[in-house]
Parts: sequence; C-alpha cells; structure tokens
Amino acid sequence: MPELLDLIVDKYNYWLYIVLMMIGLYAMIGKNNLIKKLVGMNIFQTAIILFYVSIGYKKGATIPIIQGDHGHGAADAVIKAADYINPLPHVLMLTAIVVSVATFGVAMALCVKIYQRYQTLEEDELRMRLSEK
Amino acid sequence: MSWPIDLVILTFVIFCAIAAISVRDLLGTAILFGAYSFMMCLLWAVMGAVDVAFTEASVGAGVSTVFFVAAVFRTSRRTKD
Amino acid sequence: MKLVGFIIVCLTGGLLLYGTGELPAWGDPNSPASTHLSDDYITLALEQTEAPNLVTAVLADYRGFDTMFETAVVFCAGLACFLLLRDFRPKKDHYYRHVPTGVMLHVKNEARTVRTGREFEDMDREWVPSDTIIKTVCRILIPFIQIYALYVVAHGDFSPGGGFQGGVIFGSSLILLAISYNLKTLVKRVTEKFLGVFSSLGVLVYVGIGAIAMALGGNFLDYGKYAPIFGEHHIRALGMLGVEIGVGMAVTAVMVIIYINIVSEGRHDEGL
Amino acid sequence: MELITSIKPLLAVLVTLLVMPVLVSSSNKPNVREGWTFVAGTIKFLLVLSMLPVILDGNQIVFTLVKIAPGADIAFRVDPLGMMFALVASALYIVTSMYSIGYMRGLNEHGQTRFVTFFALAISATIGAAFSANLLTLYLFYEILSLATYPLVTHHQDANSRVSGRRYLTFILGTSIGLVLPAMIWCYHITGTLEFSGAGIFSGQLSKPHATVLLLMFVFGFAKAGIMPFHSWLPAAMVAPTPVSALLHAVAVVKVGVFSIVRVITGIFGIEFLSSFELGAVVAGIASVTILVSSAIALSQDEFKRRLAYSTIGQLSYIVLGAALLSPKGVTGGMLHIAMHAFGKITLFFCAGAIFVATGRKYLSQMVGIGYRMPVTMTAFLIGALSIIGLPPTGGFISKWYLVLGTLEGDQMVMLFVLLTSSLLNAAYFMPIFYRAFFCTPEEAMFERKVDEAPLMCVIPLVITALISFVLFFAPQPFLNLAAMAVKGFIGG
Amino acid sequence: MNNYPAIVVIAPLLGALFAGVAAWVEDRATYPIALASLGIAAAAAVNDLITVMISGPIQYNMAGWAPPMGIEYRIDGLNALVLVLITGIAFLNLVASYKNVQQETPDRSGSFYVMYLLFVVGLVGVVSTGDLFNLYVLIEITSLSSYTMIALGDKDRGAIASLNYIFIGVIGASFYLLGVGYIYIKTGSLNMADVAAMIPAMTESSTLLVAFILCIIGVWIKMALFPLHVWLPNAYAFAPVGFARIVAPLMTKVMVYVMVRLMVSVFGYDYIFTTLSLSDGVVWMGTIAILAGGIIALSQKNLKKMMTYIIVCEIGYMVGGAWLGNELGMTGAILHIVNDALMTFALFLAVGNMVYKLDRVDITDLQGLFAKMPWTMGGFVIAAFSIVGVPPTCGFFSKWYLILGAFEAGAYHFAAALLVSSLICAVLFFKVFEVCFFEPMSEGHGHGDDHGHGHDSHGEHAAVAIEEAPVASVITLAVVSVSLIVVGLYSGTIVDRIILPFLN
Repeated sequence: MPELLDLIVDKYNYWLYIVLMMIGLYAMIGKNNLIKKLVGMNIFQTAIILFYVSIGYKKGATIPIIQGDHGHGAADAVIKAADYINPLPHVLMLTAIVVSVATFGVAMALCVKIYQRYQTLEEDELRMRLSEK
Repeated sequence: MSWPIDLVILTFVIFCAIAAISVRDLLGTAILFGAYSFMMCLLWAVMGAVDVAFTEASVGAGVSTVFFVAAVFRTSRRTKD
Repeated sequence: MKLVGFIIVCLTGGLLLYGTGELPAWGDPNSPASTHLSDDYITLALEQTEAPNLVTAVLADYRGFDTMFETAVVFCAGLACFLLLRDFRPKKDHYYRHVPTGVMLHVKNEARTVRTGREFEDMDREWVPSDTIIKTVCRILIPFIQIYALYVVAHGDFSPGGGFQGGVIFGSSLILLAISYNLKTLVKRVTEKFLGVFSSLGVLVYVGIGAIAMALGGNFLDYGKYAPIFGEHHIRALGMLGVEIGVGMAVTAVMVIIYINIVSEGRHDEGL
Repeated sequence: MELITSIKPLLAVLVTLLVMPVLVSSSNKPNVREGWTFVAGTIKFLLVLSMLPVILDGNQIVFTLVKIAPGADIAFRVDPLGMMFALVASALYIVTSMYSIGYMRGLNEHGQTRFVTFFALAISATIGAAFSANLLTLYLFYEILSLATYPLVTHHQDANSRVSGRRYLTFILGTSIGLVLPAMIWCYHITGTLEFSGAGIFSGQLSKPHATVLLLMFVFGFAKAGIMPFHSWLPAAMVAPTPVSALLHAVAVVKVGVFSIVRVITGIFGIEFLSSFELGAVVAGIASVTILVSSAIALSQDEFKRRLAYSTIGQLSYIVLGAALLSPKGVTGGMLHIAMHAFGKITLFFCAGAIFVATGRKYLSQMVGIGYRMPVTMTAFLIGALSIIGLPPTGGFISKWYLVLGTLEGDQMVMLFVLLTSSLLNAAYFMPIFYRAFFCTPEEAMFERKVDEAPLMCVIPLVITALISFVLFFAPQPFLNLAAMAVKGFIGG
Repeated sequence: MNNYPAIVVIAPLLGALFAGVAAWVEDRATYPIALASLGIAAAAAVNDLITVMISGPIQYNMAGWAPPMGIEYRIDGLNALVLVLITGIAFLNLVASYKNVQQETPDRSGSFYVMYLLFVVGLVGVVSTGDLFNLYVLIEITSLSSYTMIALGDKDRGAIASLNYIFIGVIGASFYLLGVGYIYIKTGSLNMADVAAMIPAMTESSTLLVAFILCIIGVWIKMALFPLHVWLPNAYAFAPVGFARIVAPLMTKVMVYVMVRLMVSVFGYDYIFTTLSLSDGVVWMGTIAILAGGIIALSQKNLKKMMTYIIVCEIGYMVGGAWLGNELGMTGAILHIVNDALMTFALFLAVGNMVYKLDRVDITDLQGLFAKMPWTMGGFVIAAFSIVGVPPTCGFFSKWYLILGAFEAGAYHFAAALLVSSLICAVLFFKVFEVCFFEPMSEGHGHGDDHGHGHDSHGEHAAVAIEEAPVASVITLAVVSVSLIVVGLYSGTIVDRIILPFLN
C-alpha cells in the first residue's frame, strides 16, 4: 500500500497530465460544436506541454538562467548542473506553444469561414446540410 | 516549490478545463479557457519553466483569448453542448 | 460518436498510464532526461554562447534551426488566415456619422467616399458611443506596452522572454488599439501591405542571418562566422539578438493579421 | 553452342514501337501512315531473318536490357523456338498490314490511325515475348500484349464490343495477375532465378503436389492459350475487325499464350523434371478435353468467325498437347504446329474478312453458293482448311504427322485417339462450308452474278498465306530444322 | 564545406519568404521566384544523391553544433532518394499547374505559391532531419500549409474537410510529440542516432513500448492507414488541383518515410521484430487496408474520390511491406515510396487536366475523353497501368519485391491481398476507361446482320475537337509518364545502388 502511495505521490504530475489529456481528447472527439472541439484540441496540446515541462523539472534546482554577477561572460563560478533545471524541454515547449497557437488561429479562421457559408458550427447540422445537397 | 501550491493549481486547471468544455455559452468558454491557460502558466512558473510560462501568459491567456472572442463575435455564441 | 470517443479516450489513457508506471519519479535529478544532454547544456552554454538565459541559448543557438521553422509556422499561420478569409470584393456599404449632429450617413455601392475628419467620422454598422475612459487609458498604455515588448525582445538573452513573447506583446498592443478605437483606425495606421511584407521580412531576417553565415563559410546559422565583421566579442549572443528581432517582427505582424482577418471576416472594415 | 551478344533482338522489338509516334503524327495522311507500317514491318522481318543463320548454325543471340534482380533481368535470348515464332509473326505482320489496308478502307472504318498504332504495339510485344530470355521478360511482354490488344478488340466502340472487351480483359488480365504472377514469384522465391534453361530451374526443391499446383497455375494462367475453361474470351474477341482476329487471335496473341506454356514446360520445369513426376499426362489431359469440346462446339457455330475461333481453341491445345507429350517427336510436332497452324488459320480469317468486305455477310448459313462469286477466296479457304484438318498437300499435315508420331513414341494411345477424332471433327466443321460454297445452288441473287472479289489488297494477302501453307508441305525444312534444334536443346542438351 | 543538405531546405524557404514579400509588391514575380527556388532545391537534392552514392552518408550540423547538442542532418541513400523525389515532383507540378492556379485562385495566386513553397519546405525538412523534435516542427509546417490549401479548394466542403483534417492531424502530430517525450524521458536525447544507440539497452521498458506505440500511431494517423484514413478522401478530393497534385503523391509517402526511418534508424529491427514481434499484426492491418481501400474505391462515383481511396490502398502496401520484417519487404516498401509517389503524381496530373477542362469529374462526366483529351488520357492510362502493376511500369517492380518479401515471411495473405488489389485496380480503371472510350455510344454498326457498307456515321468520330489542357501540364504529364517506365526499368539499379546499401 505505501508503495502505491509512493507511486502516486512521486508522479502525481504525470497522472494529472493524463487526466487533462483525456479531457481534451474527449472534447475533440465527442463534442458537437466545432469551437468546443478546438478548445478540446488546445487542452490536449497544453496537457502535452505540461508533460514535457514536468520532465524538465528537477528537485532542488532553480530556473535555467545562470545566476551571479556575470555581467558579460564573467562566469567565474563553476556552474553545477544540478543547480539548474533542464532547459531543453522548455525550448521544445516554446516551439510547441507557438505551433499550437498557429494551428488554433488557422482553425478559428476556418470556423469563421464555415460559419459564413453554413450559419452554423454544430457538427450534426453541418452534416445534415451537406447530405441535403 | 511546495507541493500544496502545485496541487491546488492543478485542481484548478482540471476544474477550468472541464468547465470550459461543458459551458453552453461560447463567450463563457472563451473566458474559462483564458483562465485555464493562466492557471497553466502559473503551474509552469511554479515548476521553474519561466520562459514557457511567459509565453503561455502572453499567448494562451492573451492573444488566444482575443482570437477566440473575435471568432465568437463573428460566429454564434450559443451552442448545444 | 460519444461512445466511440469515450472508448478511444479510455484506451489512450490506459496506454499512457501503463507507460507512466515506469517513469522516473517526478523531479528526480538523476533521471536520464535531467542528466544526459541537460548537463552539457547547463555547464557549457554560458561559455559557448555567452547567453545566461539557458533557454534562449538553446532556443536560438543550439536548436536555432527548430526555432527558425517555428517562426516559419507562425508566418504560415498568418498567411493562412489571409488566404482563407481575405475578401477582396469591394465593400458595399459605408457608414459615416456627422459628428456635430449625430446624423448617420449610409453610403451604398461606394458611390462617393466621404472625407473623414472633424466633421464626419467612420463608423461600423451600429454606432457604439466611444468610451472616453477606455480610449484615453489605452492611448496612454499602448506606448508603454510597446516599449515593454521591445525590452522583452532585446533582453531575451538575460531574462525570460525573447522574440516570440515580445512579438506577441507588441502585436497585442496593436490589437488593443483596434479594440479600444475601432478596426479602421488600426488598418489605416498599419496597412495590410505593411503587415504582409513585415511578416515575411521578419522570417527573412532569421533565415538571412543563417544563410549569410553559410556564405561566410560556416554551417547554416553558425553565428560564429560573423566574427570577422562584428568582432569576436559576444558574437553568438549578437547573432541570437538578430534572430530574436526577426522572430519579433514576424510574430507581431502575424498576430495582427490573424486578428484583423478573423474579426472582420476578411473584409477589413469593422471589427469588435 | 555459342552465345553471341547483339542488339538485334532489341531492335527487332523496338522498330515497330518507334514507328508509333510517326503513325500517330501522320494520321491525316493514310498513305504515308500505311507506308511507314510497311517499312517498319519489313525492317522487323529482315532483322529477324538476319538472325536466322546464326541460330541455324547452332548459336544463340543474347542481349540484356536492364538488370532488375539477380536471375530476373529484362533480357532477350534468341533460340530456335523463339526464332520460329518470331519469324512467323513478323512475316505475317507484313501480310496482315496489307490486308488491313484493304479491309479497313473497304469498310471505311473509323479510327484507323489508332488501329494501326496499337497493331504495331501488339506486334512489338509479340516479338518481345518470342525473344524473352526469362519468365519475367516474357510476362512483361505478355501483359503489354494483353493491354495493347484491348483497343483493337473494342475497335467498334459499341455496346457489343464493350461487353466483349470486358470479358477479354477479365479473362486475360485476371488469370495473368491472379495465377501467373504469383506462380512466377513462387518460382523465383524457390529458385532465385527465372532464366529459361533446357534442364529446368528446379532441382529437387519442389514436391510433386506443389509442382502440380504450380504447373496448373501456369497452364491456366496463360489464358491466351485458350485452355478450357479459360477460353471464352476468344469467341468474344471476334467482335474485333477481321485483321485483328486474323493476326492476333489466330497468330500473335493466342500463340504467345501457347508459346508461354511451351516455354514454361520446357524452360522452367524441364522435360525431364516433368517426366519424373509424370505431370505431362495432367496437361495432356486438359489439352485433349479442350480439343474435343471446342471442336464439338465449333460444329454448331453459324457465325463464320466464331467457328474459326473455336477451331483455334482446339488447335492451340494441339500445341500444348504436343509439348505435354514430353517426347521428342511430340514436342517437335507441337512447335511445328505453331507455324503451320498460323499460316492456315490466318488464311481462313482472311477469307472470312474478305467475304465480309465484299458481301457484308458474317453467317455461314448466308454463304450458300458464295464460291461462284468469290472463287479465289474460297479456293484459298480450301487450302487453309486442309491445313487445319491436317491433310496433304498442306503444311498442317507435317505438324500433325509429328504429333501422331509423338503419341506413338510415348505409347499414349488415348492421345492418338484424341488427335484422330478431332481431325475428323475438324473436317466435319470445315468441309460443309466448302461444299455449300461450291456445290449448292445460290439461294440469293447476289451470288449469281459474275465473279466479284473483295478489294485486291484483301485478296493478295490471302493468296500469299494460302500459298505458303501449300509450299510448307513440300519445304518444311526451315521450321523443321528449328524445331529439331529446339528439341535437342530441351531434351538432348 | 558541403552545404547542399541545408540548401535543399533553405532554398524553398528563402523562396517562400521572397515570394511572400513579392506577393505584396509585385505579384507577378512570385511564380518565377517559386520556380527558381524549387529548381535550386532539386539540383541540390540531386547533388546530395550523387554524393551519397559515391561517398556514403553526409552529415551536416546545423549552426555548427555537433549532435546530440545541436540539430543534425544526416543524408543517406533513403533520404537522398526521397529528397530528389519531393523536389522533383514539386518543381514539375509547379510547372504544370500554373494555369490551374490562375483558374482556381485568381486573386491570391501569389500567396498560394508562398504556401506551396512552405509545404515543400516542410516535406523536405521532415525527410532531411536527423532530430526527432525537429521532425515534429516540420510535420507541423506541412500540416498547417496543407490545412490551408485544402480549405482553399471546394467552396462548399473544402473548409469542413480541412477542419476535420486539422482535428485528426493534430491528434496524430500530438501522439508523435508525446512519443518523443517518452523517448526523451527514457534516453535524455532527441538525436535519432543517439537514441538508437541507447535503445538496445532498455528493450524491456514499458515506457519505451508506449513511446514506440505513440510514435507509430501518430505517424499512421498522418499517413492515413486504414481505419485511421477517414480524413484523407475528403481532404484530398476537395483540395484545389494545383495542391492536390502535390499533396496526394507526397504527404502520405513522406509519412511512410518517417515510419521507415523510425523503424530502421531509431527503434531498430531487433526491437520491433524480435523483442515485440509485432510483424504479424501489422501486416494483417496492411492487408485489410489494401482490401478495404480497393473495395471502397470501387464504390466511388467521383474520379477524385476514387483516386484518394487508391492512396489509402497503396498505404497498405507500404505499411505491410515495411513490417514484413525482412529485407525484401522493406526494399519493396521503400521502392514503392518512390514508385507510388510518381504514379499518384501522374494520376493527379491527369485528373487535374480533366478538372481544368471539365470542372466536375464524376465518372459519368468523362464520356468520350479519349477523343477529347488524347494526351492526358495517354498519361492517365500509363499511370493506371502502373497502379495495377503492369510491367514494365514501375508499379510492377515494387509489387514484385513486396510479394517476394511476403513469400519469404510466410505472409501469404498479404501476397494474396496485393494480387487482389491489382485486380480491383484493374476493374476500377477499366470502368473509367470504358466510359472514356465507349461513350457516347456510337450507333448503327456492330449490331449484327445489317452491317452494311454505310459507314458514314463514322465520320463523326473524327470530328470530335481535341480540347487539351495547357501545354505545360500535358508535357509534364508526358515526362512523368515516361519516367514511370524508366524508373520501372531501372528499379534494379535503384535497389542495388541506393536501397540495399542503406538497409545494410
């Protein structure tokens, strides 16, 4: 039992990211409104970002900006790797956020375009309209 | 960082996520989604990912919400689910 | 559909839970992710790139190639919104308001354009009385926001921030202008052509810096090869600043393009 | 035996292929177009002919175009069997080209350019198949031939030809993709080569049940050979204009089918291998059923070309039967029959076409007394028919003689019985035509007039082919030598 | 310093940006810029291929940082081949589609070319890169540009098809990203070679298994493996012609490339086939995809839709072949990437030409097309034969290797599916040919006895005016059709000189 508890406590961030991702995925598949689906998509993507950021976290370390009065290039003090959080996942996630906002923008534009044409964003109504023709 | 803060924010995040996809007013969704993003950004800041948090604050909570509101303004606010 | 969705979600969740069981504990300093590459970056980056913000160092130098494409994605999104929504058909109706009397003019089919100025003002189909407080506050605020955005761009090497964040903030300031006044005000000040060219130019700055490095005899994006021109001192940080500026330009322009196109359905006349 | 590398086989294949663009571009000038066809056909024939001495000297010509995989290149190899087939096909191409001018212009057909172009393509593929050095190359040309003949079969573009074209493709493509291709890949999988060789490519890797299945896949898969039950495309394909039926469905296409089967029996399995498993009897059995059934069906056909088609189905199986006898004389007879049947049957088709051009008649019951009006045509018909039945003084006799010898050599009395019965049947379905043409009083006024033959361009070719059939009785040596050499390669070598 | 690997990617990107400026300043300049940049890229790609063939794989470090710290481009036989393919097809298509673009997006053709170039940049980048995350970013560029382009197509359905594509595409890409995350958490690296070196030590890990499954499923979604194909038919059928012609041949094939790359260069044969022994299941999936794609294609009434289902069917070939777990199957799959790209390109070129003249391409609209557009139909026929697998077109030879591989692996069901799909494709195309060839049905002859001498009605056949598509399109189609045969004849060389050295 304590092992299970350990397992849960050790990795609760990972569990929660899975929950978030499931919420997002469900919204993408199960929701009827296109904009709701988009929100689901965003939640899905942020969940992944949360996962990556969680990977990068290191107990007992600080943000990945080298401290000290370095001014310009005066890194006299030895930099210890254990002191700083892993910067790589952050970099990756910056890119991922940008990608997700770009996708979001395009998807929004598409929603507007679809609404212009069909006056609705409900998927079932759209399907009905399409089969009418 | 202390884990209680982390946990509280996480709870908020999940709450906002569920609320955002279940509210029947899309403008409400937009705002809840902004709140979700902001909570997320806090969470990341707590975890030491300051750059990511900064970006999420400006993008997720900021510009995305504006796009969202703009899109809702041009389409419809009501939804069936 | 909901049931199918639910099953898929459960399957995915189950798969991920299964994979998570064996992950190193959260925040474990000895996990492979925190030791293999990360240590190299942390210990070497400052020395090699002279940028104390490790994220920026990795972002704009070690993995600068990724970031270039990230910028290209943003550019692509802007172009996408333009391509999808832009509606070049001439605007049918124009609305003006005679300021002294409050009489509204509805000009159809562009028979004549009315000079706007002190007497007449542009308006949307429905007139929303302008809110002096909002206008004033925004007018004061916007320059500060923009200065801050520039700071974020320029100071990306040392503190959180960088081209992307700065660009978004700068773009937001312009969007704020459109929201607090109206869309026409923004479109008049920042023309579509300017935005289009500016977004391309932003990415071009980035790619150009890389390509010129190639011409100078290095690999693509190898900022070190600029040393003969700008001097050895902080040459990599300087290169990073250059590309950050490019990113900032592109992102600013694209954010505004996306906003304008979505909010006016591509007609560029009236918005929020 | 020496292997001589020479580009001639490739040139022989390419020459009609290269002329295709010229044909298309001269579509408005029929005479120029026809001229080019002749030039190409003649060059092709001369190229084939120029290789004949080399082959008769006991050598072979090889040429590798490209390498695909080890043991399965696209390569040419001219051996006696291929030489014989190529000689027949390229010679008859010239004759048929002449005939088709008379026929197509006589009927004022549409799409003549398309017709000659695809004809050229088809003959290229035929020569390619004849010169193939391995199964892959053979398959390649086999498929090209199937597809190139489709527009020819459906030339009329009406509902009837659409149905026939569909059946044609279903059978030909269906069997080649569904049976030959997997069989071929199976072979390659087992042996790692597809090269034809006298001793076969299997050396003990194949058990008898597997060998039987594989052999049947090939025999039925090459549906162009018209082995029952995959024969019904051939009568259907008779909707095509007669030159197509004459060259392709009496010579090129169907012969490629039997040629492929002979190749597989002799070059892939090897005669010895098949004898050791006694698999010849299986094929021979199938072939004899086809011979008898098709001859019987032919009796009841009233449409001239359909009767010829069923006759063709039966005659093709002679060749397969000959090869399946697995005895030197039998194989020789089978090979000779490729040539002999070609000249005889093409004459008959030419006659059918000539009658159609001259009178518009397709049904035998409408041709009572036609001999008075078209004596030359009907005389040629007689020679052709005799050749098919296998009576002297025609070439058909020679090949049938060898087939009979083959059955005796192998002590296969059942097959002998089949051959003799079917010869009787052949006579039964051809002789009444001749009889009614000359010895019955015409029922219709149009036959009572004086002699009125089809256009000269139709008549000359059929006279030529009939003469060749006749001459071959007296001078079968070239083909006989080739066949003997081929058999030596398969059995003696 | 050999900069060609970078130039392949940078040239179209720079072209896109200059064209992006030009689209606002001088619209007419965009087309030449696009053409020139793709020409340079193609030349660089050819140069890469030659270098690789002569002196082995090229390694190129972006920004001069050695991997795994920096991003590495590693060009080997497979990349180089696919790069030549992509740049070549993109260039040819641009030549062919000028008129189509003018017809379909007259007021924003400049931006169309920019987007087109970005799409190519993405594809080329995906193929060149040796970094797992870089791959993701580039997949997103391709995806984003294809979302946009597809929405520009059909006025009624384009946008909806595109939005559906976005949802499914994002799920696919995100799965891949998650998979990379799991790899990263286990290995701490993103460089393919670096990861590949570490994987043999951790084959028992459940995390690695999940990473593998996520990556592969993500890629499968992107490549539209049945039953994950639902987005593809609509998306490709409603895309504008100028874009459908490039997205249909290349997008799915590049994703197949990614799959092969992940299998060969990251996870490795041993892990996939020995530790996990997944071969059987996936080959069955490939079999089902082939059959399902073929059968659904048979039931389609619209030519474009039909072609899209053929793509679904062809994906089954490659997935099945790659997962047979032997060298022959993998050779066949890689060869089929090349061949299928070429033949799909030829098909869509032909269909695009038809759309240019006919606007709608339901099968019933194609009557008498052999007479009206002989050259287009000629190309179409060769492409169709290639899909059916008639020698000497290239489709036959990849099928040859695939079936041999299936025999070797004992996957007879897969071999049977390949043959059946050939037959289905034959039926499918001859259904189309019949309409084009026979209708409108000529009357008055061939119906029996009354076949007299009066053949005047034949005169009308000659009178059908030839209405061909633009010359550039027709010439491109001719070039591609000939290349189908040439590539077919030289497939032995391709296998010997490029694919086998890569696999060993």
